[in-house]
Amino acid sequence: MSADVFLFWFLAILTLAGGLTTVLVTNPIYSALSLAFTMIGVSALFVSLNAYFLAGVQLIVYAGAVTVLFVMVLMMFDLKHELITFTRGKISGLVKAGLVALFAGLIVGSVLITSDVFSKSGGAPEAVIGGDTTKALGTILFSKYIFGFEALGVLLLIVAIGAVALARSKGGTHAK
Amino acid sequence: MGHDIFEISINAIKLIVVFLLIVQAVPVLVWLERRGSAFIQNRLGPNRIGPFGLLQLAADAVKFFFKEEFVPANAVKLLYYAAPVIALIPATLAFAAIPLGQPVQWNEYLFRLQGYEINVGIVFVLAVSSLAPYSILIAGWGSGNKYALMGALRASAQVISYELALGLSIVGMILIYGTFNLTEMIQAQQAPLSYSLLGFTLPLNFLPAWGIFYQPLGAIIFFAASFAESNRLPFDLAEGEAELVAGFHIEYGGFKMLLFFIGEYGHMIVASALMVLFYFGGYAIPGISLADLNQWTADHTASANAASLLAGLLTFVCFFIKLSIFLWIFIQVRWTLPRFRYDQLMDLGWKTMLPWALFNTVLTATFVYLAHL
Amino acid sequence: MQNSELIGEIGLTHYLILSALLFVAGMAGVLLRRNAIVILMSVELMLNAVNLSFVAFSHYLGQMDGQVMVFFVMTIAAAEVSVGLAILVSIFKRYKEINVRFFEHLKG
Amino acid sequence: MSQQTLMAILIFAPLVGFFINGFRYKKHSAEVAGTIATGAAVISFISALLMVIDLIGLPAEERRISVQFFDWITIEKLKVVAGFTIDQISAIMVLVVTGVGSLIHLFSIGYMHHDEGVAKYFAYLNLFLFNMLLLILGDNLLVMFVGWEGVGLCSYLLIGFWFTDKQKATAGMKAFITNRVGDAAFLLGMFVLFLTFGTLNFQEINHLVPLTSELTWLAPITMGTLFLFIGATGKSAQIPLYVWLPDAMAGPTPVSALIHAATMVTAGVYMIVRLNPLFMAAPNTMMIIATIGGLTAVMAASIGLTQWDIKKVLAYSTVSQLGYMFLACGVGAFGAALFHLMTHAFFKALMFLGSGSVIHAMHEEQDIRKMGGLKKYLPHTYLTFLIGWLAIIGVPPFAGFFSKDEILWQAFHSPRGHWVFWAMGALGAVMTAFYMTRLMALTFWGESRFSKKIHPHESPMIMLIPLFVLAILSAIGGWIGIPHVISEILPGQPGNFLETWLEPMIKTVPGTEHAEPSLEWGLMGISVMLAAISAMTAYHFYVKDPSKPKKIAASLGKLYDVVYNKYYVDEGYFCGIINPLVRLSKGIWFYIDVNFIDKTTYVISDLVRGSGLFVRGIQNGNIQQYAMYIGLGVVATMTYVLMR
Repeated sequence: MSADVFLFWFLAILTLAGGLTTVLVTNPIYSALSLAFTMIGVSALFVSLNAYFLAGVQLIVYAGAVTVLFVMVLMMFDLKHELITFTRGKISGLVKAGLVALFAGLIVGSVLITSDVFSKSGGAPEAVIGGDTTKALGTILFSKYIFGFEALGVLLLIVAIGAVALARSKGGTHAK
Repeated sequence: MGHDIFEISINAIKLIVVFLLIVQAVPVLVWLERRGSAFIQNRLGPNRIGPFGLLQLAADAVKFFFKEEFVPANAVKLLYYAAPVIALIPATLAFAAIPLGQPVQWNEYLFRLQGYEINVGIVFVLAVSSLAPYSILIAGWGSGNKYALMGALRASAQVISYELALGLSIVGMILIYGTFNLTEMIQAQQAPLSYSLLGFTLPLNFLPAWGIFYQPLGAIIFFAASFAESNRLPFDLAEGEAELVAGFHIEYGGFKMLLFFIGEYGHMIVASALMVLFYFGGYAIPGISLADLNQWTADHTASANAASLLAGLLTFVCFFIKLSIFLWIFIQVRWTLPRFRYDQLMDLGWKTMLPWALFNTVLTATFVYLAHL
Repeated sequence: MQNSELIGEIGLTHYLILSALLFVAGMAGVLLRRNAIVILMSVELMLNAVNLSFVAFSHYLGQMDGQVMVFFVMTIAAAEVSVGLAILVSIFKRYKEINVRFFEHLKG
Repeated sequence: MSQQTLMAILIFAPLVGFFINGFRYKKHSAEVAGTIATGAAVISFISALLMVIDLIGLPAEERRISVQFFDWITIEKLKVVAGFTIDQISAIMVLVVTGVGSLIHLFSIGYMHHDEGVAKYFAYLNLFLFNMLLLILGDNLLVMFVGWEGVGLCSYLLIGFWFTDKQKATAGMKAFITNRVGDAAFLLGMFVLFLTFGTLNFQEINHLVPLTSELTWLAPITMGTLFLFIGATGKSAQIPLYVWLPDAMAGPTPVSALIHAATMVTAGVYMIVRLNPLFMAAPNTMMIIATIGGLTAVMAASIGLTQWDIKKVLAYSTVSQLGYMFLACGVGAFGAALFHLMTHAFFKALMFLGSGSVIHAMHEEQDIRKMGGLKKYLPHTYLTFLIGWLAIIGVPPFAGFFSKDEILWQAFHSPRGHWVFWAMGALGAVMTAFYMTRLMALTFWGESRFSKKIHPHESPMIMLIPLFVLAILSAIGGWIGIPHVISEILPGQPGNFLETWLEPMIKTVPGTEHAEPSLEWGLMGISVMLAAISAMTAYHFYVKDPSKPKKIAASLGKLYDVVYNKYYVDEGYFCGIINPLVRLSKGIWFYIDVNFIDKTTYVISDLVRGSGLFVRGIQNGNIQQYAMYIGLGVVATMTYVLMR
């Protein structure tokens, strides 16, 4: 077992555990903290896939900002243990759980069925994936995807304004 | 990364050494701060134990170790204990990525005087330090104390706010030097200073091409924001004794308190180190370029290995001298400036520093574009 | 596919399945949890899972487009969370309630 | 200044005045608002004068200044230009409207001085003037129609100016609704003309009119002109739509002078004169116009004999005089109609303003039974009123004599005319002389009958100046249209200026040229004599022997009641049209709308709601449920793709 393989299994198990804890734990703050943990795990997985820059951004954006926001909001609301964590409908709950299981089976099944397709075409150009991909990412982001990038900038501006407006309102649709 | 067992073990040792470095720097800094603040305030400070009161550190350590261990009744035990440990992580991880001296070439091995070399070092340092709010939040909430929670919320809001200005102020540097790599950034600062625009060049050979000369505004914003990032005065609203008693570590004592201390000073060290790195030429000795230095050491030592080792040592010392200057500035500021009000703090962050940082970025981009025309 | 290969040699399939499992965990959270904030978190989890598969594809197929997509997804996720949390904060300020079933009252 | 600019100033000056006064109507005092409004009207008048001077400078056949501002509507064949024209006809009209309008504005400053809504009042007046100018100057029917509707609106607003009084507000509504009937007909007429000629432009229509006359009733030109005439009866208060005008006296007196005597009510006459070649081509319509005009003249005058309200008398007099104008139109004497329109505008505006002065002096008392002997209290008003009286009863050489005589002569002499029309006109003239003298007698002469508490006082100078100006115009205004027979015996033989001026624009009925001077002299003498006898009788009745009228009224019995109650026309309208219409509407509302249409829609909406109720269960507001549906869809799709 080489180091890469060990790394993958180690990270995969940690990440998956973090994800499951997020969903299953009854205290939302633990949920948020384990979500942060999962984010860090995913970031590490990015590193194992040579996507260094994305790993950093993942940490900054998800772990450093998004999840911190969650934690802050939860702490501000001071929610502790929840009495009703999960949905209580017997039929709909069963349907939902079954749906999730079915979906998991379907995805895993489809991945496994098509895995040989990937392994056949797996002769990926090593030049691209070999070293650090930051420069390539920057080049493609500012050339091929420049329009999307600009659009996202506008979106962020709108969201910033909208979030401020929403948070300042005293509730109701006609804030003073 | 390591290719044989020797290099791997050296790397492992390096990590431990870096960790110990940051941990051991803290007592020294505490002593420095206490003595320094005393002199600033026209007092004497701790001077009874040992020469210049240096053994006070040991006494403090003993006191920390033997303090009573207690958990508040309302605390969430797991989080309460986890928080101080988590507090250590960001600072030490970030510090490990900072090159402390010129790499040493020992036969076929290249030993970098840093925990690990990462190609996107700047992103890594930012990313890791963005995890800092967690320990604060966990501590604040886990303590089960109103003041602690308020302090934690304040602190984390502050850290998130200033992260933006901090990150944006570095963008100018990245644009100018065209790299995320910290070592490359230091290399790029070796050349003599020259401003070029639209094909015209203004050479200022007597100065090194340090970031401070290209990015004065960015440097100021970065420096100010890093104060806020490390929750130091004048931005230590999280502690704000008058309002919140002691902020998020109100319920902590003894060794756990010490860990928080280490975290905070670690932040300070990282901030100073980044300041040195980005704007003051890193480990390079002022006035002597790295090439000259290597030439000089090669002339004065017998073997190439020894020359490399000597150069590494000299740059290391130089780096630490620069670092100490900035650490002293941190301490000096803490004991001279009063504290902001919270709304002033937020106003400063969002309405002053962020726009200026944005302006700096745009300006830099324009100039870089014009310079390359 | 041999069992030992499955453990000993990491390929695209592994990352995809990991991503699928993370996604399903997030989906379960969205479908089953009652706390609106946790639902938002689960959505983030799903987005992360998708990101992971994007990066894995990008790595194994040798194309950068996947990473660009991840970049975009992150931005949009950040936007979504800020707005979502802002809405939740204003609702909570008014009603002291974040149970998602409570929001049924908002239907037309 | 270019003609375009001048035209724009002419038309839009009152609009600007309207906006200035209208938007800050609570802020302006009477002086400020009045100055603004009067200034706007005077500016209009001056620019109109300048344009008319330009017009006179042109050769007779080309006297036409057209200004086109922009293309207003362009839909396939329908092409309407926002264009305005001054030619011989509209020149007279625009001078009358802006000139008399300016004087009345001036008068209003004094008259409305103490009213709270004075700025609003002036804003309305200016708006009216603007719309009237649109009506006069518009070079096609649609622009005219805009003005037509606009003056209707202003008339409504001004009649109901004191809208807190329910009766006055109702009078405004009555005017508006009655006009609406006419306006609908006007629209229909426009449609017919557009279908026939493919254009709405006056000049083009007048050019396209066939030279031969159409004699069938259903011919398009006859239909179109008939509809237009119905429109004119609405606006110009002819049988059967005259009922609104007497009630319209509820408005402020200057308004009655401006709108309901001098300008707006003559719009119908003006429209017919404008389209005279078209009307000439429809003899049937002409006959109807003449008949209606004659009947109106007689009937209104007969009602005027019995009224006690000073303004009501004048109102019926107006209706009667308008009848004269239509009579003139009907017999093809368009020039005479326009002539009488002008002189009538002078003396009737004068009399209305005079009555306004009287009412002002009598502290809002309008009943002539409670006046009398005002001669010594109001010398200036009396003098001007006297001139107006002389003018209206047709004493030479005052204005009314020439125009009325022209109409009577044409009614008798024109090939389209008939001695019956002359007789109607003469009867009307006799009655006019009688009731006008009666008015004079009861108001100014004889004993004073008002209570001792009232001390009548002469009006301020600002109100008297318009009176003097109008009095002068009433006295000499007729001299521009002196008939040939008189002109020949006068020194210098001034000739008929008006006829020459209008000649290029007015089609004359063939065969009018040959006239016998002796016949004309004779008819003239008869009508003047009749009027004089009638006036003297009235003087005898109401000054010398005040008990006589009551005896005569008593001896006439029922007949007097009928006339006194205005022939029960209003009541007839209520019984015959309004009440059945209301009852029918109620019936339709209850049986068709409520019981049929509504219930049908209820069934449909219930169906929709029922199915909505059924489907609504899916959309229960639980977002997790929604997410589940998405998940189900995804799973189904994936299953399908994988199993395929």
